[in-house]
Order: sequence, then structure tokens, then C-alpha cells
Amino acid sequence: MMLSNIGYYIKEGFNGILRHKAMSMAAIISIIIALFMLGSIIVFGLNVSNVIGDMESSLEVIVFLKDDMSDQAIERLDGELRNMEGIADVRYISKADAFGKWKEQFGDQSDYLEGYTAEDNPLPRSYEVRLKEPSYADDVVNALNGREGIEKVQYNSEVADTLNRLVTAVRWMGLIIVGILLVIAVVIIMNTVRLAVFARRNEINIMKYIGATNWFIRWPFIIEGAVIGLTGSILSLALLKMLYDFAVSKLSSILNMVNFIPVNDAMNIAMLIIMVTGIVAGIIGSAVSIRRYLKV
Amino acid sequence: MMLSNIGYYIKEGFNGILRHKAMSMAAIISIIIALFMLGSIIVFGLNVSNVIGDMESSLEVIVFLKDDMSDQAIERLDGELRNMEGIADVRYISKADAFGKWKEQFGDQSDYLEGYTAEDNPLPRSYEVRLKEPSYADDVVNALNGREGIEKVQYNSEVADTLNRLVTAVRWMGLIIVGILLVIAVVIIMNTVRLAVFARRNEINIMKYIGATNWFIRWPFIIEGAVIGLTGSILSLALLKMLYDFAVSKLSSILNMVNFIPVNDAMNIAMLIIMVTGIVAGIIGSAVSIRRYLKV
Amino acid sequence: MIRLVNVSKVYDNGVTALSNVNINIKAGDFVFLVGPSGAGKTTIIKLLLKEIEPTSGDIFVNDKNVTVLKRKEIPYFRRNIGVVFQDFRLLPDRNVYDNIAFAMQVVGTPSKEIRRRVPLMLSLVNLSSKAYAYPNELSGGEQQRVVLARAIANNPPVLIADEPTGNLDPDTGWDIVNLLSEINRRGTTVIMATHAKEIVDAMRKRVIILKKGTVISDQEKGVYLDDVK
Amino acid sequence: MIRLVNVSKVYDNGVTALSNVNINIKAGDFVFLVGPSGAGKTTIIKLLLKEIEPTSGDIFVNDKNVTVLKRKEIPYFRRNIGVVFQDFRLLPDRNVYDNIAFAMQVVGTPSKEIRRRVPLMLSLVNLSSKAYAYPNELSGGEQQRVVLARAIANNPPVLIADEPTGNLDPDTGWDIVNLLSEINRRGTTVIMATHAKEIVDAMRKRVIILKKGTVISDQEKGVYLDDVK
Ligand SMILES: Nc1ncnc2c1ncn2[C@@H]1O[C@H](COP(=O)(O)OP(=O)(O)OP(=O)(O)O)[C@@H](O)[C@H]1O
Ligand SMILES: Nc1ncnc2c1ncn2[C@@H]1O[C@H](COP(=O)(O)OP(=O)(O)OP(=O)(O)O)[C@@H](O)[C@H]1O
Ligand SMILES: [Mg+2]
Ligand SMILES: [Mg+2]
Repeated sequence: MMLSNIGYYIKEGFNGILRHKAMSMAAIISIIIALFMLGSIIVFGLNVSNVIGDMESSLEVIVFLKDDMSDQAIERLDGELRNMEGIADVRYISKADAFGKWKEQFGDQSDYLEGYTAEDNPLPRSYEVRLKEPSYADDVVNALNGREGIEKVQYNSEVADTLNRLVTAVRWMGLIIVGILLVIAVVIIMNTVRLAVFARRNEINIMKYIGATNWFIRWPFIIEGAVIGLTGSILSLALLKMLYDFAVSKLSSILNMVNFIPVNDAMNIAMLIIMVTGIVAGIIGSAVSIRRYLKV
Repeated sequence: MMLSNIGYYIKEGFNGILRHKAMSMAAIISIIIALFMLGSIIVFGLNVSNVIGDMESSLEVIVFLKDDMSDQAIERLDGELRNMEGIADVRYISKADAFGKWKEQFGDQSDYLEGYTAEDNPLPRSYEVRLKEPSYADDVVNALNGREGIEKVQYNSEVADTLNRLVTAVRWMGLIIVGILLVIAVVIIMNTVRLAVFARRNEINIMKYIGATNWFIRWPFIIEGAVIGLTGSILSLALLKMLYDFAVSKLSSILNMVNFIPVNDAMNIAMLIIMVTGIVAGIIGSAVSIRRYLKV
Repeated sequence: MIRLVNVSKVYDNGVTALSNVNINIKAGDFVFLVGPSGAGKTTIIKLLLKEIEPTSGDIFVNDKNVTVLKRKEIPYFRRNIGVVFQDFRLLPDRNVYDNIAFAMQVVGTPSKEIRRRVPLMLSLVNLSSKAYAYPNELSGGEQQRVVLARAIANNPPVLIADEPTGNLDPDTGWDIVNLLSEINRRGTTVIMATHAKEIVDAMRKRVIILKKGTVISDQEKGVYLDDVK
Repeated sequence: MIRLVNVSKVYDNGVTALSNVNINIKAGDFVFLVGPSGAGKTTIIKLLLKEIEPTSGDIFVNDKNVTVLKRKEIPYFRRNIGVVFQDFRLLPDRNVYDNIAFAMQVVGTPSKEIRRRVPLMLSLVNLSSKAYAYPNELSGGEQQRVVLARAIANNPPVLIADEPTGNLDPDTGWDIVNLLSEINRRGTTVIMATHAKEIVDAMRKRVIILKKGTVISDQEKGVYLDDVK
């Protein structure tokens, strides 16, 4: 790349787009579509893993205390729990709390607690321990199980396992789908650029016949590809943001348990992937597809 | 369309594909991609609504019977339940069944049932009623509530409502996404055909100058578009089937609670949409895009 | 047969290619259209084909006013006129045989007739050996002759040739002119735009001389005037 | 300067375009390449440009063996040769000015120099008024002259013109030949493939006559032989 020619290359790159407006439009539309889909699945995937994350972190280890455990022992346990690795949050449930919860949950249906008061009842005191991640569960449960003063450590490992497997599945599927869509986006973009270059094959030939080097011909095409890729990716981002905003506003009333990722957070992650894909695919697409026409 | 020319049009349509192999390939690849995505989302949507359907139908109305209800009355109720509209299945839970379930669920954790036997315990007899659809729940609950001998009718209407709203949301989102992807598929296909026609604009011009009518020029292009669309849709169906088979075989071990739709059922529905989209978009794409070059 | 009445043509970029041209050509005429480069010869031919529209004036071919022709009628109208285009316009993805056959398919010729006639046309322009060559496999002169074969394939009542000998050696050029002359004798009206002074001078046919978009001379049995430039 | 040694060319479709051609052209020569349509003139020019490869034989330009040129060297090699292509090969999406400027940009000419020289070239071929017209807005002869202007823009040591007067009236044709002659006088080697008998006969330069792919005559101060066909 002769430095003196940079100005010419850039000018020609933009000229190429302007001279073939219909073709450039077609290319940009294809790129918008390809990248929009890529972005959609990324944003969708981020939300799904967010939801599962919420569900996971709501899974708790419950530590039931023996009625005869002393207050000091409880205090010690409390301190230990709060320092334990992998524990996000610890909540103490007194007998009164437990009584309240029971009433709330079963109401009149059960006469089990009839005659008991909030202060004096057969329900055990307990700790509700929220984990940072389900993978800490085994350690925590093992550390507490059978300890003095502890009646029973309860952890719904079945649900946790399912969630865990779900998380793995979703991550893998997400990666695979993003991978596939990435390939699709690149193929669509390269395909489009290929047809655009094909339509200009004579032009390329003529340049070769009057002594232009391959790079002299290639640079404007590459810049053209990059500009088209950039334009397409910016437009697809704008579209994605618009539709995501809209979808969140519509869906958050229906799916009220879902905690949507704020639009900007979701965008930041999608942005990089989309822009890089768009530009790189545009560049590679144009560089690769003029190759066969340069061989004269 | 002169009938005598049909042979020529068909021959020329196929010739067009063979003469421009690279271009036809590019078009077919684009179509495969567009239709593959369309098919994926259809198959995915079918599975999601299937899963939700399963979840919904597992929601039950539980009818707790008073201990003093006579066997005849129960028999009458039984008959009535089985004939009631919207009820899919009725299961009677005797005191012994209830006892077993309780033990199973709580095990040693609770000493509530200590001292009781399977035959003699404070747990009520009940009916577990599976509904055909959650929408019948209100009718069923109202018909039974307050009836003689019935202690309480329990139905988790909160979960049901959520599922109901989820089903609505999924259906709408599915329709919208399929709609968007349909548009995307059509745009990609038309875009591709447009570029392919653009690359052959001189050819079209020349034909016009030597006296060819618009339809004489158009037919081979339309047939070409249809053949490319058909080829692309068949290939994308093959790809979809392959990947779906693979995904089901991989995922059904991880997501063991999900009941995947058998591959052929899923395909049948996707097939029609994909084929029609592919062919129609191919035809319209080529018919529309040659228009501007015919105006000479 | 062919009449241009007060025809002017100003192209979109402001170039005046023809101004107030009047030409009247009778059926069966043989007319040379000459004049320096850029005089407007090709412009007249494009107007006759309704490839472009005149800025003002009327054009009649076969007593039909070309300027008011409906879009649907254009293809049928064009079939009356065989044209040798200056820039050839062969279909690049069909071989010589198919290029000529295509022109006949366009007018609905039965394929049996096409199979009979195409080789005939090719031998007329001395290209039988190139039937299966593609346009980009032909020399300039060979392409020019294919275009001629295509132009006469349908036996059109009018034949327009724009520089049909431009890429031909004098001998082959004469063969072509003799062919046109023969076709003209059988009743076809022939209009030939050319720079071939020798040919024009020797043929002694009607010569219309254009210069900067105006007719400066129109003579029966004329010659190529050297000093028109 | 330019040497063809036992050069033969058989195209992929089996057509023998050249068989055993030997030509030797010294620096500063002015050579006419003549012969009937399809004789192989354009084939020789394409060989000199390495647009196609010879089936056998060697080709030397500037004492470089063209047949063994590396792919990377081809563009630099081609810059030594200005070519007027028979089929023009103008960039359709650039106007006349930009077409000529492009040829100069290719060799890295500073833009100041380009701005100075392009109008000069255009006035040489008498096309100053068409600087901003696009190729499809030009008449055949005008396009031909643009190609010539482009070919001489970089002052190449060798100038090859394939039928540079094919679409020109005799007067304009002579202007072009006189221009080539002037360029030749200043030291450029000129090879001109042509069918213009009058011009060849009047110039009395070296004439190489090809027929069916073989050199049948090569004379200093030669003439166009009519009976070669
Ligand atoms: N499409 C166009 N747009 C603008 N100007 C045009 C167009 N076509 C031709 N011209 C101009 O109109 C004038 C006449 O062109 P025309 O092609 O009719 O010339 P011609 O007599 O055929 O010349 P030649 O012998 O060189 O082929 C020329 O000056 C040309 O530049
Ligand atoms: N790409 C090609 N493939 C096959 N055959 C070709 C190709 N190019 C040219 N030919 C054949 O080679 C022979 C010589 O062609 P060439 O173009 O060299 O002739 P020419 O002397 O330039 O003729 P003209 O005066 O008509 O331009 C012709 O018979 C032609 O059909
Ligand atoms: Mg002309
Ligand atoms: Mg030639």
C-alpha cells in the first residue's frame, strides 16, 4: 500500500458506494439483516441466562437448628456462616418467623399448629443461606451437616441440578447458536459482496489490463466493504435497540417475573460483536471475492 | 405466455442457472440460510409451546373431601367429575395414598403424622383432576366449590395464570418472530436475486433491443428463480432435519423433562412454510427485479 | 417508409446530437449515412429503434409514428428492423448459434425453421466454423459478422447497419456490402452508417451526410465528401 | 525491443490463432499489422500484454521474456505498453477525465501532474468538450479516441493500437494516425493493427501481413496487399 495513495483509496472506496447505489443498498440490507439476527440472539441469550441466574440464586440452603442450641452457639454459627466461602447472604429465621411463614403458607388447611403461639411452637429455628453459585452447595452442606446443634441441612439439590444442567445447556446452545449465526452473518455478507464484485468484474479486468497492481484495485474495494459493513452494523444496532426497547416495554408487563437486562448493558455486549463482524466480513468478503478477477 | 414457448422457457430457465453457476450458488446459499433460520425458529417455537402445554396439563385441581362423606356420595361425585366438560383425567386419592405421599414428601422432617397409620390419619381423601386446558379451571372450581361433602377445592391459579400469560406471550412472540424472519427470508432472497439480475442487466437490455417481449424475457428468469428457491428450500429442510435430529439426541439427555416433538411432526409444519416461501420469494424476486431493466 | 420530420435530440447532459433533421427514405432504398465522428449517425439509428426519444419532431417507420408507440408495442415494432449495432450487443453467455437462434425464437419461429435457417445465415457471413464459439472467443470482425447474421435472420423489411465494416479488412468489408446490396435487391430497405469512403464512392447509392447534428447534403448516387469536416 | 520467436497459439476451444510466428521489432519502429478478419492480429497484441499465454514459443518485450514473467511483475510490465484496445475497455462508471486520470493514478503520478496532463491528452484527441461525459454517452469514434488518449497518457515506450481508426471517419482517422506518427517520431515504438488500406498505403511504413495465423509478408515501406485473402 503506497502511502501516497491512501487518499485515492479512501475517495475511491466511497465513490464505489455512491456509483453503485442500488448494489450498495442491497449489500447494506443484507448486512443489517444478518447482524440484526446475530444481535437478537445475543440479547435473547443474555436475558435467558439472566433469568436462570435469578432462579439459581433464589435457591437456598436451609439450616434447621436444634431447639436446644444455645444462643452463643447460634451466634458462633452465624459468624462462621457469614465468613464461609460461596455464601452470598444469610438470614436467621426465629421460631416466630417460622410460625408466621407456616400460617401464611398453609392457612386454615392444616390444624397442625392449632393451640401453639408464635413464641412457643414445634417449628425449628433456621438459617436461610443464599449461595453465590449453586456449585458451592456441596461444600456448604458438607461443612454444616452433622455439626453440633444442627438438626438438618436442607438443600433442594434436584432443582439445583436441573438448573445447573439447564444453565450448561443454555450456555452451550447459546454459544452454538451465536456461532452458527456468526457464520451465517459472515456468509450472507460475503455472499452479497461477492455478487456486488461479480457485477463489477469487467471493471476489475480493465484495471488489470492497464497495469494496476492487485492492491491498487483491492484497496478501494476493501474500504468499500468496510464502510458498507460499518454502515450495516450501525443500522442493525439501531434497529436492535429500538426493537429491544419496544419488546421490553411490552413484555415486562406480561412476564413480570422476568428481570430484563437494561437496554444499554445488553447493547454493549452485542455492539462489539456486531461491529467487528460487520466490518471484518465486509473487508474479507470484498478482498476474497475480487481475487479470482484479479488473475489476469 | 405463448404456449408454444413453454419448452423454451423451461430450458432457458435451467440454462440460466447452469450458465451462471457461481451466481446461482450464491443465491442458493442465501436462500438456504434464510429458510434455515425460519425453519429453526418454527421448530423451536413448536417445542416451547409443547413444553408449556405439558406444564399446563400437569396443573391439577385438587378436590379435598370431608371425612364424613359417604361412599355413595363419593361414587356420585366420581361419575359427575368424569362427565364434566374440560376434564381430562380424574384420580382418586384415598387416605392411605395421601399418607404415602406425605411420608414420601416430608419423610422424617415432620413428626406431624407420628403415631398415625396409613388407614387412620388426619389427611383428607381427595380427587386429583387434570384439566384439558387451564381455561376450564374456573368452571370446574365453581361447580365443585361449596358442594356437599367437599371440604375445599384447591387450584394453583397463580401458576396457571402465569403459564397462561406465558403461553400467550410465547405464541405472540413466536408469530412475530416467524413474521419477522419470513420478511427477512423474503428480503434476503429478493436481494440476492436482485443482485443476480443486476449482474445480467446487459443481457436483458440486449434482448429488448432485438424485439423480445417483456414476458419472453421474464419467464426464464422466473423459472430460474423458482428452481433456485425450490433447491434452496429443499436443502435448508435437509439441513434443518439433520441438525434437529442431532440437537434432540444431544439435548434430550440434558433436558430430560422436555418432551421433544418428533422430527417428522416438526418438519411437516416447517416444510410447507419453507417451501412456499422459498419458491414464491424466488419467483417474485426475479420478476420484480428485472422490471427496471425491461423499460427500454 | 421511414421519415424523420424536424427531429432534434438533446441528450440529458445537454449535448445537442441532432437539430432539426428531415429525412425521407422510401421502401426499397439503399442509403448511406455518413459524417464525421459524433455527427449523430448512431443517434438517428437509436431514434428509429425507439431506444431513445427525440427531444422534438416526429419519426415514422412503416407509417407508424414511433414517438407515440405504446410500451407494449415496442418489441413487435422492433422486429421489423434488423440492426447491426456499432457496439455489437451479442449475448455473452450464448454461443454464436444460440445468439442468432435467440433472435428467431423471439419472434416465435418454430424450432425446425430455426435449425434450418441459422446455418444458412452463418454461411452467408462466412462463419460456419464458429457456430459454437462464444462472443468473447471471436475476433472483432467475426463478432461484427455475427451481428449482421442476427440482423438478417428474420428477413426484416428494414435493415439498419451501424458501421458494419468498421472491424473488417477491405475484402471482407466488400463481401458484407455486397450481401447488403443483394438483400436490398430482394426488397429490404437498407440504411448503412459508415466511414468507408471507398465503399460509399464505389456504390453510388443515396448518401446522406450529417455534420454536427444537421443534414448538410442528401444526394442520390452520391459520394463521400472529404471536406465536410 | 519486441520479439516473437516461433510463437503459436491454440485457444482452449481448439482454434489455432497463430502458428509459428516470428516477428522482430526494433525500438522506435512504426509497424502496421494487417490481415483479414480473424488472422490473429488481436491475438498477437494480447500475447504481448500477457493477457493470454502462447501455446509455444517465446515473447520478448524490452528484452524481458514475457512468458516467464511472475504474476507480481505483470502490472509493472504492462505499464510500459500503452494499448488502444479494439473493444475499448473504458471504465463505464467513470467519466472521460477520470478514465484517463485512472491510468495515470495507477502508475503513481502525482495528482498535480494528472490535473495538468489529462486536459492536454484530451485536446490532442480533440475531445476537450467531452471531459465529463461517461463512456456510454460517447459516440463510437469518441470512445475510440478516449482509449487512445489513455494509452498515451503515461508516455509509454511502446504503443500498441488495435484498429484505432475503425470507428472514425477518414479525416479524423488521419488525425489519429498523424498523432501516432508524431509520437513515434519522439521515440515511441508503435504497433498498429488496422484494416485501413488507404492509410497503410500512404504511410509507407513497415507492414506485417498475417493470414490464418502465419506471417505471409513483412516489408519495410510496405503496402496493404489486396489479394491476401
Ligand atoms: N447517451 C448519450 N448521452 C449524452 N450524449 C451522447 C449520448 N450518446 C451520444 N452522445 C453525443 O451525441 C453526439 C452524437 O453521437 P452519435 O453516437 O450519434 O455519433 P455518431 O455519428 O454515431 O459518431 P461515430 O461515427 O463516432 O459513431 C456525440 O457528440 C456524442 O458525444
Ligand atoms: N478467446 C478465444 N477463444 C477461442 N478462439 C479465439 C479467441 N479469441 C480469438 N479467437 C479466434 O482466433 C482467431 C484470431 O482472432 P484475432 O482476434 O486474433 O483476429 P484478428 O486478426 O484480430 O481479427 P479482426 O480483424 O477481426 O479483429 C479467430 O479465428 C478467432 O475466432
Ligand atoms: Mg456511431
Ligand atoms: Mg482483432
